[in-house]
Amino acid sequence: MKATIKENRELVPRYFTMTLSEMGDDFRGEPGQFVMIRGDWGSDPLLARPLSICRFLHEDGQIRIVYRVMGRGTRRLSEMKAGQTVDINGPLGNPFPRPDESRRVLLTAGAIGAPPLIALAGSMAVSPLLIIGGRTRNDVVFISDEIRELDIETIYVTEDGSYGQKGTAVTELARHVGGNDLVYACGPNRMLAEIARLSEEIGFEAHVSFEERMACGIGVCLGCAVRHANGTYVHVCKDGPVFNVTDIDWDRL
Amino acid sequence: MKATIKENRELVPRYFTMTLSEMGDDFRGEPGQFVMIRGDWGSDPLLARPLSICRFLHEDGQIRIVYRVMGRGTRRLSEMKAGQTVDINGPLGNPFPRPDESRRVLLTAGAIGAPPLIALAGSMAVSPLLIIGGRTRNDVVFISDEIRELDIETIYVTEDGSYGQKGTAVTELARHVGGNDLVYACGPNRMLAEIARLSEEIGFEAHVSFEERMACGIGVCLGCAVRHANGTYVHVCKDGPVFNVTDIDWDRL
Amino acid sequence: MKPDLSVEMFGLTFKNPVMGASGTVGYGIELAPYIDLGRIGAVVTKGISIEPRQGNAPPRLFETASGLLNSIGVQNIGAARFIAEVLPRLEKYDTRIIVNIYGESIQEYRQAAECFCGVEGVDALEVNLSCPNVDKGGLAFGTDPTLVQTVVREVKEASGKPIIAKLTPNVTDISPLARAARDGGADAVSLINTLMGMAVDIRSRGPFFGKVKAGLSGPAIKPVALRLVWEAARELDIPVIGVGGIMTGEDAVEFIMAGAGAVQVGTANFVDPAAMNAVVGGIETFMEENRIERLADIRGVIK
Amino acid sequence: MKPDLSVEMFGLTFKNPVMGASGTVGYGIELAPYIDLGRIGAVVTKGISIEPRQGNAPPRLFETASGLLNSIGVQNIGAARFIAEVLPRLEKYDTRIIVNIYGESIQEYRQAAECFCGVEGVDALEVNLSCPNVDKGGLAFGTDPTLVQTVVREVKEASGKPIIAKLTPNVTDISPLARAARDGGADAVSLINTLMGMAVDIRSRGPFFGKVKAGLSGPAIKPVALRLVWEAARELDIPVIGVGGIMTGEDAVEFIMAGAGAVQVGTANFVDPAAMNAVVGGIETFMEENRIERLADIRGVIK
Ligand SMILES: Cc1cc2nc3c(=O)[nH]c(=O)nc-3n(C[C@H](O)[C@H](O)[C@H](O)COP(=O)(O)OP(=O)(O)OC[C@H]3O[C@@H](n4cnc5c(N)ncnc54)[C@H](O)[C@@H]3O)c2cc1C
Ligand SMILES: Cc1cc2nc3c(=O)[nH]c(=O)nc-3n(C[C@H](O)[C@H](O)[C@H](O)COP(=O)(O)OP(=O)(O)OC[C@H]3O[C@@H](n4cnc5c(N)ncnc54)[C@H](O)[C@@H]3O)c2cc1C
Ligand SMILES: Cc1cc2nc3c(=O)[nH]c(=O)nc-3n(C[C@H](O)[C@H](O)[C@H](O)COP(=O)(O)O)c2cc1C
Ligand SMILES: Cc1cc2nc3c(=O)[nH]c(=O)nc-3n(C[C@H](O)[C@H](O)[C@H](O)COP(=O)(O)O)c2cc1C
Ligand code: FES
Ligand code: FES
Repeated sequence: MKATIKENRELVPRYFTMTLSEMGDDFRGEPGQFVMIRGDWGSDPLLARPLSICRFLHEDGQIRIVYRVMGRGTRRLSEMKAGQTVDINGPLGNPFPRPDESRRVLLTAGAIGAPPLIALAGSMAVSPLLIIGGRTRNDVVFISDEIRELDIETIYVTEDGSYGQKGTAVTELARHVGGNDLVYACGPNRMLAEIARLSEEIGFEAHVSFEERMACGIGVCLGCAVRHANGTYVHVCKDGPVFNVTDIDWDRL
Repeated sequence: MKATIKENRELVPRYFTMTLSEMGDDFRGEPGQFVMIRGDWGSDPLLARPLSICRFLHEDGQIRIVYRVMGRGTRRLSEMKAGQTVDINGPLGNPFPRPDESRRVLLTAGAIGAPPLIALAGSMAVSPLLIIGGRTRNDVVFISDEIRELDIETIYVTEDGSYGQKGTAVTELARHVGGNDLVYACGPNRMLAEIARLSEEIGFEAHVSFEERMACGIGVCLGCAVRHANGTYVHVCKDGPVFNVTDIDWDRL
Repeated sequence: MKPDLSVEMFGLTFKNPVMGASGTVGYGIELAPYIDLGRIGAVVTKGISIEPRQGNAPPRLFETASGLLNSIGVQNIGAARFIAEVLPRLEKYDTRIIVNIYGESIQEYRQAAECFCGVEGVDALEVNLSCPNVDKGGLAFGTDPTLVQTVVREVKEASGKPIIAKLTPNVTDISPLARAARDGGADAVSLINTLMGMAVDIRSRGPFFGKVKAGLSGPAIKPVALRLVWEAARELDIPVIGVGGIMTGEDAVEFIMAGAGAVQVGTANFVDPAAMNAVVGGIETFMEENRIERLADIRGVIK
Repeated sequence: MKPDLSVEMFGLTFKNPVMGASGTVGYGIELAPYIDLGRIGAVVTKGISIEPRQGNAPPRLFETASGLLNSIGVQNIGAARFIAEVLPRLEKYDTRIIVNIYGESIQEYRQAAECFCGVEGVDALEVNLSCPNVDKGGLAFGTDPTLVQTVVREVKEASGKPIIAKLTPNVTDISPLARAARDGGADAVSLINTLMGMAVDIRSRGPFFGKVKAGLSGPAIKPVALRLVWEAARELDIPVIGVGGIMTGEDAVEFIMAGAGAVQVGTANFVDPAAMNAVVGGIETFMEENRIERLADIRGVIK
């Protein structure tokens, strides 16, 4: 599917927001789902890149993604201009299970893990508590506009204390979470593994959005394997990217 | 060498003009020379592309190139925006021999062959006669701005008669050229071969700028070979791109 | 007049020469939401072994310049489950079904092939000869002419199906191997499987993949694939199916001119799940524009 | 502290492990306007034969996805003119000079090597073993262990110089060939030469190159080159020089971790004539950032 770039803008150094229009009327999707995205740029890089949907701007038939420049693909994306088109495949993957809003919901983001959680917060009637952690200021404030727009209650945490609390998202989560809470998280796998441990300790239910390199995004290459707690491989693009923390074999990542 | 794109603009469909600044003070060059140019776009396409210098805007330390979108490389170039940088190697190759302006000078361009001839005309005290031919209107008018700016006496020729005379650059040249004239030409090799034949017939001196695929542009790959009339191979990037028509073995192109 | 894209091979008619390459279309059905399976010549399934296989530990993918390294390790649900659970759904589509089989000994190949003996709906078997021969220290079967001939003969006997021998490109000379496949009774050969490559993780100072080596596919390998298809096609009188880096209809035409009877599209399916539609359309357009009525008019024009 | 990039091989010290690959730096001097030749480890000349050679008819180049096909055909001015006209100019630069030699029979290799016997300024010979063996129907010397061993022994004897055997990647198994080179007395092996590929011109419906097949180089082949370097390095106790698709210092580090004693930069010189400077600088930066004092600390860390 072709989509047109409506806006592509640097938020803070390395972090970009891209709004895509003309997604087609049948483009639905739910928080936690992602798209495979690629510009029309020859065969290097070859593969599309998975990026979470951060906002569904349904009224306008648009979506927004927020991304950090990591390597070749995201850099190329960052160079694209409004008016150019990209190839989009999506929405893909399983969304976050709808939160039972009678429980307290805590969202925990590690830096660029925030986008799918923003989508989730945007779909909820009551604002959840979002904890966003990162190394330094830019790794947490890049998403502030969305947070303000959706009026999400947020705790900012940075490792160097340059913004918000000093610490990590997980230490902050540990301070707030209770056994009956519902936790959603996205961030580096290391962080997710800590949340899994915490969840076992404290007993809260946690759903995490997992990252793994992808080639196809649709379950045909079998490349995005991750070991399930039951010993088999599951595939992040098709069986995930959202998993219950109890589904993953965290010791063998 | 890095150069900054000052302007990159479509002239008529598929034909673009690009002005490059910050070429460095030591960037000199003469009509007929070219640059190898490449954007910062991963490894597909891999090689830089040879493009003739169309204008030396010495006052501003700038050069201008004019190009037609043919394939991957030129398309990629055409997508670049002012402010972005490109890698430039040049000026490369041998320039046109300085015209003896006591003789009548005729420049013959086949469509996108015009740029180096524009550079040549711009360096002359007396305007030469430029014959520019192409299939249809856009293939000749793309360069009109430069022609007007430099006030070059020009005959436009199109095969379909949509602009200027109906015919080809070579038939038009044949109508005007005399044995004592000096001809400079650039265009498809087929056209250059016709000029070589005409030159033999009528006896005029002709220098042509030759096109061959290039990898390095500096004589290290030996890829741009063309057969010299003496039976050896010469290399377009180093021994050319400008050759006297008598230097080339036109029968074995 | 619409050009005729149909292809006859081993007594079967294929709508067009475009097939989904093994390992890149899942079991075939996964692409149904993206393309009309009825518009492609055939699907070739992921490699199927007698018993289910888990595949290799992640990471399994590494992107290279215009290419992809994979170390999937033939993860599959095994022949029995494929026949019981997948085949009935796949058969509903109007396309040919080719099952790619995998084994690590002659015995395993034979048994895998036997599973499909008499199984309706399976039009042919493609034998992956790049599998490591565990009896011989892991060198691929496809590197030894005697083994190639034996494996092909055994699977043909055991299955009673047309056999496509999928050759490995990691050899000094493809000719004796192509001949061996034919002599073993292959009805066609397909090539190329992935080139053997490797990636290094300079941060961890180790190999990127657990198994160190991995298979390279994608546009990067197309020139090598074309050369091998050309060499094999000159050698053989049975059809050669060209695979390797095909992204567009023009790429497919190149393989056909080099001698391919049909083509398979692999990595391109990852880049764009509708790639095979585009390849079929591209071949059609090329034929129309160049007034080519049937593929035989351009097949193998490069001598 | 500045990291130490120097490399010892066959009794010579190289300033750093970065060399210009044969056929991509001309005779070396051509790059002098672009890089400080004194900052690279060595230049390897274009393949030189006894007599001058014209090379192949154009076209000679075809760009592929992240790669380049070439069919130059070892155009060169011959050993005598090289020694008389080029070497004196090249010797002025403070870098090692390695002459790549070319032959189509054992006799020709021997004679080409003899030309450099006692020629000062030539530090070593690199024997291109991808040359077609005209006595054996054109298959490359480098595909036959016996021939590899013989050629290496002959050129070593004839030249009295250190010999680098440049192996071809177009083989089933590099190990016996690497061993054959060593057994013939090679002081090092370099690999890979180009992969054999091909291009089709669908407009003219013919092969793009007059000789149909051509050699593939560039980033596209890097994964294959890394794999072969790793395989050869595990097999040998003499240095392995890694070549194939190196564009950056990090690429070079990958080869060194895979076991390369030194590296050569080829096609990258076309893309950017200052590429070798960047590669040397990139290795240095990597070593600094990772506190690696000498290359031996990372060489061959991948077992
Ligand atoms: C389901 C899913 C959703 C995602 N959502 C977002 C999002 O909303 N915003 C965002 O910025 N990123 C997101 N990512 C991560 C994003 O896909 C990668 O950062 C991107 O693919 C990197 O591509 P690149 O070409 O820029 O980097 P590359 O050149 O491919 O790699 C650069 C570096 O990043 C590392 N890397 C590459 N891919 C991954 C990966 N999948 N996981 C972890 N490390 C990787 C590499 O090891 C390398 O060190 C998501 C990933 C997945 C799987
Ligand atoms: C010395 C020199 C000066 C040149 N000056 C100019 C100039 O001022 N303006 C301009 O527009 N072009 C000029 N060219 C031609 C230009 O270099 C090519 O059009 C360009 O390299 C094509 O690159 P691409 O990636 O767009 O096309 P590709 O994808 O590489 O090829 C597209 C098509 O163009 C053909 N093609 C590619 N390269 C060449 C070539 N060198 N000669 C002939 N056909 C080719 C191919 O066969 C193919 O059909 C010059 C070439 C040379 C050698
Ligand atoms: C992820 C992946 C998995 C593959 N699995 C198989 C397989 O199971 N059996 C097989 O014969 N080939 C397998 N292949 C090889 C492809 O079928 C094909 O031969 C190769 O990728 C070259 O084609 P391409 O460049 O179009 O991808 C696989 C390739 C990829 C990329
Ligand atoms: C245009 C060209 C000419 C070459 N000529 C030779 C040669 O004469 N002798 C040789 O041994 N290798 C030759 N090579 C091979 C290179 O030295 C190198 O092994 C190969 O290109 C892979 O490295 P790369 O990917 O960095 O280019 C040539 C390569 C190219 C691209
Ligand atoms: S990315 Fe291909 S199966 Fe998940
Ligand atoms: S382009 Fe390399 S020698 Fe001319």
